[in-house]
Amino acid sequence: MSFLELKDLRVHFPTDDGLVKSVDGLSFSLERGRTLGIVGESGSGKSVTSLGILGLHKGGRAKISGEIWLDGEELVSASAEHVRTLRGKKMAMIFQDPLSAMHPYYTVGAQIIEAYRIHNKVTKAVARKHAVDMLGRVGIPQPERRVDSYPHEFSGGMRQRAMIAMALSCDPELLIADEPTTALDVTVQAQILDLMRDLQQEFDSALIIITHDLGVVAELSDDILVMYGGKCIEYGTAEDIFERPEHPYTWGLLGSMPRLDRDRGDRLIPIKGTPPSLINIPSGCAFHPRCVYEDRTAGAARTDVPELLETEGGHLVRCHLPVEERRAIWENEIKPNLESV
Amino acid sequence: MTAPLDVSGSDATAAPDAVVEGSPAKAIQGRSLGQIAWLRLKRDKVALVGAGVVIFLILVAVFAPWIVSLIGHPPNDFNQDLISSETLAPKDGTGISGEHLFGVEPVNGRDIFSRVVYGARISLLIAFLATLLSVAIGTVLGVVAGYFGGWVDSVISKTMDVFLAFPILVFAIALAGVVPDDAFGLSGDALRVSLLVFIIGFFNWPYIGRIMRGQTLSLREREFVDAARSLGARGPYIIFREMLPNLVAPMLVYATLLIPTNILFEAALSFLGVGVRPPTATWGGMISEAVRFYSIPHFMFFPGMAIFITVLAFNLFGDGLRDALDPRAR
Amino acid sequence: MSAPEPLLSVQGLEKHFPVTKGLFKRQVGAVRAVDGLDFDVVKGETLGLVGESGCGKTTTGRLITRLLEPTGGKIVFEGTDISHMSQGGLRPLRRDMQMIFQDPYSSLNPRHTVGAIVGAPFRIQGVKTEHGTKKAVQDILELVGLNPEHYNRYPHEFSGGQRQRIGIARTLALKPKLIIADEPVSALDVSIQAQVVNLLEDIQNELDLTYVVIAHDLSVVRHISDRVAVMYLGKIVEIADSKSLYTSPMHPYTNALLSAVPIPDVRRRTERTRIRLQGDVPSPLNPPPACRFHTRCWKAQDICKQVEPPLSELATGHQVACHFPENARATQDTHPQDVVSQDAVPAEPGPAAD
Amino acid sequence: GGGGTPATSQSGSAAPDGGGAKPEFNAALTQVFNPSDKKGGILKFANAGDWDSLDPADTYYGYSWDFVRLYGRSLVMFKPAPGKDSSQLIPDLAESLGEPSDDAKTWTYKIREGVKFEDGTPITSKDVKYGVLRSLDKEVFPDGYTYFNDTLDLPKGYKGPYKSKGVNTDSAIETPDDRTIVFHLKQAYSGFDYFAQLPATIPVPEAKDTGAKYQEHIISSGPYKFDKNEIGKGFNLVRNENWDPATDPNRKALPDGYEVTVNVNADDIDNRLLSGDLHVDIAGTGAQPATLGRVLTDPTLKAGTDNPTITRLWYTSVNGNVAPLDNIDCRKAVQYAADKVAYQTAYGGEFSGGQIATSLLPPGIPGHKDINPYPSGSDGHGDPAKAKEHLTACGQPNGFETNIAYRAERPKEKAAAEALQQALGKVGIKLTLKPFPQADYFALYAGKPGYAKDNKLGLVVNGWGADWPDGYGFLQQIVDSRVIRDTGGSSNVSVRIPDVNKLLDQASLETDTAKREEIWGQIDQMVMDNAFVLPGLWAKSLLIRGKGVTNVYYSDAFGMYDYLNMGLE
Amino acid sequence: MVTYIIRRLVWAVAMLAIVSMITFGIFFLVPRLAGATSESLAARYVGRTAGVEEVKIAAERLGFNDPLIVQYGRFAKGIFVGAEYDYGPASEYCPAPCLGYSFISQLPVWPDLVNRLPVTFSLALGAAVIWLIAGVATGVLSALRRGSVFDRAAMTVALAGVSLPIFFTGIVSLVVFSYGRPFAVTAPGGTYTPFVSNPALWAYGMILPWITLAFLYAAGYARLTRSGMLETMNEDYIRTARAKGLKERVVVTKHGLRGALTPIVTIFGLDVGLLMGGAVLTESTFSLPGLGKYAIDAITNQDLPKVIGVTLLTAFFVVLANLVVDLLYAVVDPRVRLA
Ligand SMILES: Nc1ncnc2c1ncn2[C@@H]1O[C@H](COP(=O)(O)OP(=O)(O)OP(=O)(O)O)[C@@H](O)[C@H]1O
Ligand SMILES: Nc1ncnc2c1ncn2[C@@H]1O[C@H](COP(=O)(O)OP(=O)(O)OP(=O)(O)O)[C@@H](O)[C@H]1O
Ligand SMILES: [Mg+2]
Ligand SMILES: [Mg+2]
Ligand code: NI
Repeated sequence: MSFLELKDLRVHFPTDDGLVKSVDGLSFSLERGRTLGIVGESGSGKSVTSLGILGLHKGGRAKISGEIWLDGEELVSASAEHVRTLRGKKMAMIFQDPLSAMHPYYTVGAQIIEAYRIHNKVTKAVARKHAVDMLGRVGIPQPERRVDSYPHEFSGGMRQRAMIAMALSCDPELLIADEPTTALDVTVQAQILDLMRDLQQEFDSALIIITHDLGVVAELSDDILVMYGGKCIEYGTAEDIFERPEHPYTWGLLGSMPRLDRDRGDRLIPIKGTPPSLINIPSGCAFHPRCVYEDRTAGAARTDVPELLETEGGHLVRCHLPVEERRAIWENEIKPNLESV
Repeated sequence: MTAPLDVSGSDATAAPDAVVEGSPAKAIQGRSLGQIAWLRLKRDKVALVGAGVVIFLILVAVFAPWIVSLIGHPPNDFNQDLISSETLAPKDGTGISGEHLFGVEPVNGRDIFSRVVYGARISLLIAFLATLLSVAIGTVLGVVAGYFGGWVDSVISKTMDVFLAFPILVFAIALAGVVPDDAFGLSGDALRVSLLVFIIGFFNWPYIGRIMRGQTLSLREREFVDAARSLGARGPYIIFREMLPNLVAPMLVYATLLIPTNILFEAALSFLGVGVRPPTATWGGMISEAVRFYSIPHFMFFPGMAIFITVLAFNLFGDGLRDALDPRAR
Repeated sequence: MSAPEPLLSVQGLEKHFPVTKGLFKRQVGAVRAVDGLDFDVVKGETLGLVGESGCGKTTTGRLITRLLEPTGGKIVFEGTDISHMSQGGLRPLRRDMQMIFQDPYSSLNPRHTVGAIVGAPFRIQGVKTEHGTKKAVQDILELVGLNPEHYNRYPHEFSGGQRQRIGIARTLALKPKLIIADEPVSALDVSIQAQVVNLLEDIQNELDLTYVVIAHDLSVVRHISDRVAVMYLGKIVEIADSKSLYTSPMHPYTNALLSAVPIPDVRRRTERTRIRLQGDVPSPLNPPPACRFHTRCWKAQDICKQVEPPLSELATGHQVACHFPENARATQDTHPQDVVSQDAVPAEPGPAAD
Repeated sequence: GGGGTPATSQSGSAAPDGGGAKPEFNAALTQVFNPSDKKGGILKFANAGDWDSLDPADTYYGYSWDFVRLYGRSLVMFKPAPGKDSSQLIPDLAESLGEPSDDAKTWTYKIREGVKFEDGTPITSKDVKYGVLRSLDKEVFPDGYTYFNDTLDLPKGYKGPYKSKGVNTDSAIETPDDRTIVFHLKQAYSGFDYFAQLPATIPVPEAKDTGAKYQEHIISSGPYKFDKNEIGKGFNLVRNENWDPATDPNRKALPDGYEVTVNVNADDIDNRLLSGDLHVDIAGTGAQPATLGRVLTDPTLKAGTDNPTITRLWYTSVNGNVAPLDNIDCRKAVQYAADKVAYQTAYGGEFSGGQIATSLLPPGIPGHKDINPYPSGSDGHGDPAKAKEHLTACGQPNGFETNIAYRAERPKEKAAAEALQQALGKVGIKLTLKPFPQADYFALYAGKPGYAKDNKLGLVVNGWGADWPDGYGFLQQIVDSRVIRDTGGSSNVSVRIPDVNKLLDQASLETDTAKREEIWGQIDQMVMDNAFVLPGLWAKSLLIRGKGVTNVYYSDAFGMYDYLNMGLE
Repeated sequence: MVTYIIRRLVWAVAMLAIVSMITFGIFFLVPRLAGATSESLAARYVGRTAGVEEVKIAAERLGFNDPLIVQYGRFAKGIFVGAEYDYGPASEYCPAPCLGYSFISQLPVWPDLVNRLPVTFSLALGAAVIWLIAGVATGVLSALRRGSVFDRAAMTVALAGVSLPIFFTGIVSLVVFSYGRPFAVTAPGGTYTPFVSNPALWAYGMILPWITLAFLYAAGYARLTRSGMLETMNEDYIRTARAKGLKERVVVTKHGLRGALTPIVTIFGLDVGLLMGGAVLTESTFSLPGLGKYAIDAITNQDLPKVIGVTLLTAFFVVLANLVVDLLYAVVDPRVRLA
């Protein structure tokens, strides 16, 4: 069994307006030392998935089913208390907005020390030294001094580094980064991505990076999972997704992206419409109302939920279109448009 | 060049349907935020009960003379035949009967029911008018401070600070006490009511003012205000057309929540004997009289409950309104 | 081509926000948000303005539309100096100059219907249309790809992309000549972003518009701009036509910026070597002297700390403010990343001054 | 102040000397309840309000005059005995009652030998004189009475020892030696001993006088002295070691001390009295209405109470200065229209309110005659028909509008005003209620003729207790029109009848008691005939005897329990 | 930070000056507007027997004929350097801080206030402790068990609490626990025993007023805490704390409550400050001889110097509380420190 394995994970929220099926039957697995990128539009269930793995929905209103296996342990059925002891130590998380994700009233050091001392019975002084170490490791200059700063005294990039230091303080084996760079400037984003790559190699942990920026995914990921409406619609290695994508939604994402290596005048190829409401997920293939090829499925897309099927070498796609047709469309209609000048 | 996917012309028209899919009919007339708040409010049973009671109380206050002429006795009429001359208590303990629904007062035997009913008039009238005054002053100054900023804001904000530093109750009692019975061309209940409205309203405006200032400040940061300015809109247009509609909701909520405070304030002043002059019935005044007859509990009970229920109803309604207008607060 | 009369000309534009302290609002310093900008915008073109957060892009946009009063410099629109014109005097000019805002949620008044929002320019400017305002508004809604029947709907009933379309419709109402767009797509999802970008391009062609597009996303800017200006700490460090800027950037900062952008291309990721800038943008409250980039620049020499490099034209239409520009005679056909990997990259990340 | 001879309703057989009364209703009215000579203990007193002043020169409350005797000795005092006996004057600091000259214009007292202040200095006649003189300064002591100002033959323009320092006042008071003091009056006054019992004759050592501040450090001449005195909170009295029982036949001085708390919630006082936490409600005005119901319905509790009639009249002044009340028929209409039973109820009904009054003089004052010039219908609820008649005679057949003033802090007066408003409303006389602060009621509002007239205060709710149980003490301040000052402050708000003034002068010259008492009756009749006063009720109060208190008895002179000789079991 | 404190101090002093001016102005101006003259103002200080002349002299002596500004100046001067008050026979020196001199009780106001202060302090602080603990605890529990029976019950009680007039609850509690016989504990209301003389009696006498006052405030604080907690528990940093593996209890107290506490501390400071100037209704309901009762009595007796004195003292406490809260804020919230 893999280090991390999700089987048919479902996270549903009952609300006044109806049941929000934020994650609806998600399965994937991840090995130590590998990086999984999860991409998808806003509201596709990326954050809910990651919080689900950490067990942070427990005790809330969420209804969770399915299985999450982490290093041979099942977490969905495990007690909240047990999952808590794993958090921080076995698995850790980096959040998108480091300013709001850090407590404004405690120093950065105190927050790292706290994280460290939950799982390590050490004195404050030792923990503090460790915190200074960690800050240094993530590239914060003068860590002995900065350890006593408050989050608001840090710049955006430094905050995110501190956040990473906090997440890594207990050597977690699984690190989930939920949009770690979205709030940052490009130059800083590049620094952070480098840092994460280096650290992952150093710690040899499993890394899940969640983003809607395909560029970021391409930089870091070994495998990529594309989510739409709470489901995985395509999964494969980075090469699979960027070189041989098979799902129309993935094509749409690639087509929508303005690229630095493409010039003015090249028209973008957007996906029509807007992402679905998770309360009223469209029948059949959730993507069908926005899909240009929906008419080629003889109505199946409207009624039947397509299966997530392996096409080759671990490349999974959830689409009614026949494999050959998909490949043909990619090669002939889409790819030429994406190629630059 | 045109790619098969390049359908920007047509995609957009299809899009809205996806958005409104959840709503029942494809109504052309959109639902305003007010309507949405109303829908939300309709689901809040507790708030509706509060609203019901509030409306009921307003009707009671408005039709007090009519109600009293149907059931009960004039509020200031004595019924001393019901009073024991020894203990001064009603002969049968309370005097409650079909004639006197809430019984009669000790000593003079006035009908408690009609006094409570008439008390609603004073209470609600003062609370409403005072709230109106606070909201008017508070909104104008709050918006002016928030919109113009700079020294105008400084002056108004500091004024609010100063007002908030006053021991309002002491001040109100003292003021209500030093003003003689005929002043400013008014006399009797009219003078007392205006005086109380003025005092209560005037000392409460900074609360509304602060809220309005904050709201205005945050609205001013919203880009639609810049949008209007970049279209060449003038100050009044921005204040009245752009900001004010967004201020109505908080104004309404805080006004609704200020009313019960003002009812309590008025009751306190009447209780301390500086409210409307007797024999005009006020709830606070009745309680302060009833204190001397605490061994005759129904005398204190009915006006006490009247205050309680009224304030509670306004609070329930206000809370519900706030939740409905500001879903974040839920 | 003879240089056409610019539609908009910005000369030495400055905006300093005073920082006050104490009961008496003593001024103790100034945020030099914009500190001497010079550029022209020619009719029909799109100028992109890029830079990192806090470098003064938004301030520039708001200065041009005179939502802010400039501290210094000149803004000339269609030959009229509007830098210190009264709001009253500006009113008629506002028809010709419109702004698209970044946040589709805060830029539409939630209490107004779509009709009222898009009709506002007519009302504010007192413009009468042939078939009435409603017809005009519905025409514009159609133009930006919205259903005219949505006239009576409220903004909260629309998605982000649609809201942005409503915002765009509002700017188009009076058929302006110049549109300033401040991060028009940065709040939107990729798929929606593309719709809006395409829309902006379409209406530009259709209505013969001139754009100043502000963005921090270099890819978006590259996609829609004819010319691009790169800002750093309130100053323009490089301005050139899109192609030459992206293919042969001259300013080290531009270079670094370009190399930092992740490319969604797995094949290239291993080939690329990048320039990694250290640290963050310094505070505009206390900008470094002379060349503002010298604290993070790997090429910085003493002169950079003492003499401010002027913005000078080193190639046709390519101005740069640097003492040690790169690619000064670069060929046009090399790929930007290749260029970077070939000569600009130090083995170590730049020895930025700390 | 106040008191009176026992009223008809409560005359009982006096118990044999020394025999205690059984614990029953009215047990302490005419005899000593729980007599004892046991010493020791601390008596706890509480006051719902606060003293006007503890200074003998500045106090004008009956309870204060009752209490002041614990720390001050005046020349003469009322006899500490139950009921009617208490009206008798006996010498206190003086060896005997005053010796009048033949024309009753000069009164001489001799001070006892061996009396000392708390600091051990002997008390001389100069100290008594000084005490009286200082009380004349009404700017420093605004609360007090003006009997000495009005009657002593003072040098012209004399303003008391503070302002008229060094002025020779021998024309008014002479002190030929340290023990003798002689008072010279402007006019003959046969009842001067009543003046001599006033607290103003309590000696004050000039050296220790601090004017208005003296009340903080009073030098005791009685059996107790001040220990701790916090104005507004309370004070303690402890034994005065320099008080010699041999010089004082009247005081038992049983407890070791007194603890007095002021500004206590009135209902709380009643409850604590009933529970035994507290011994005396010092104000002596009776139980609160809430307690009333409780006490009267519970036989055991009722047995612990007394219900005397006191020499106090609750009434309403009818102000002839305000049209149309300048017309006697309009005034009479008011008299007839008034609902006397409601008036009585407003003050607490039969037991704690009092008995319906038909004229001014309470039954306990000598000279009282049973007259009822304006019968209030058959049931006491007023006679609207008669009232209408008089309204027509007055030219206001449909009634008229006027205002009624009352003291805002007094709920009973408010109730009375409301009762009148109700009753008069039935004949078309529309009253508007005008509450005024008690503190300024007479000084600024109702008692200030100009204000009252301008503000149409046609009716003024009022009340008066005799300063001492005698016609002069009861009537003079409320019927003599010469006490009315333009600057306000007098209790007489409405009675301006020259013939009444004449009768008063006549009475004070009259040395024959019977004739004098006859005159009081005439005055009463005359005021009633002119309808300037609407009598409400002659007050009664329901007093609660403290638990475990010895020597409890009702004093007619003070209209409450006598505090002088109480002790603890 | 130092400049910040100085700035706040300067403003606090300025505010007191303004408040005193307004108070003084209103109490001396409003009666005049309503028709009072120097003489009628003086009349209440000279007793019942004074003649026209005496009143005139008194008005002159009391300075009622001077322009308002002069009168205020005298008053303000008294606060700093003390004042000489001529009350007739002699004059009394009223040492600084002289908050006026009552010509009715012939006493300077300040010692009176100082005298009453312990009562008000006892009441306010005792009640504050109770309500803070009860209110915050209830609010936190309610927020954590949102929607539970406990939550609903607590919030119902809290809503009732803020909807009941305090004089009514006070009287009812007096009747039930003190006056009335059903639960007679004999009068713990209305008796103030100084703490130093007998702490047990002190507490015993204060129990009912404390509880009555605390009930009202606790209700408000419970509501406030609950909504504050609900808001902070939705903050990102709470999620971070959980992601670290912290125990829920620690998450709630150390992270959640800490974040929610700031506004509560602010309001708490202001409430206590206002109460220090006298809980008018509670004190008069329970006849506690504190500042509030003092104010009421002064108003009843139209003793303006006392009214002004107590108003100013209250304002002083509010301003002080404001100041303390602001400074505390800077301590509690590191983000403010830079300001
Ligand atoms: N506690 C909750 N209760 C109800 N609905 C929820 C809750 N948490 C998340 N959702 C819903 O679940 C859906 C998925 O949310 P999620 O945060 O996972 O999206 P995401 O993919 O991370 O999007 P983004 O890119 O904007 O972060 C959203 O529609 C959201 O509204
Ligand atoms: N009203 C203001 N008062 C003071 N400083 C301001 C004001 N507006 C902007 N600034 C400062 O001016 C600088 C430039 O701000 P501006 O908003 O123009 O940056 P930007 O390039 O648009 O950044 P972003 O990409 O984050 O939108 C920033 O440091 C900002 O803090
Ligand atoms: Mg997310
Ligand atoms: Mg910006
Ligand atoms: Ni094309």
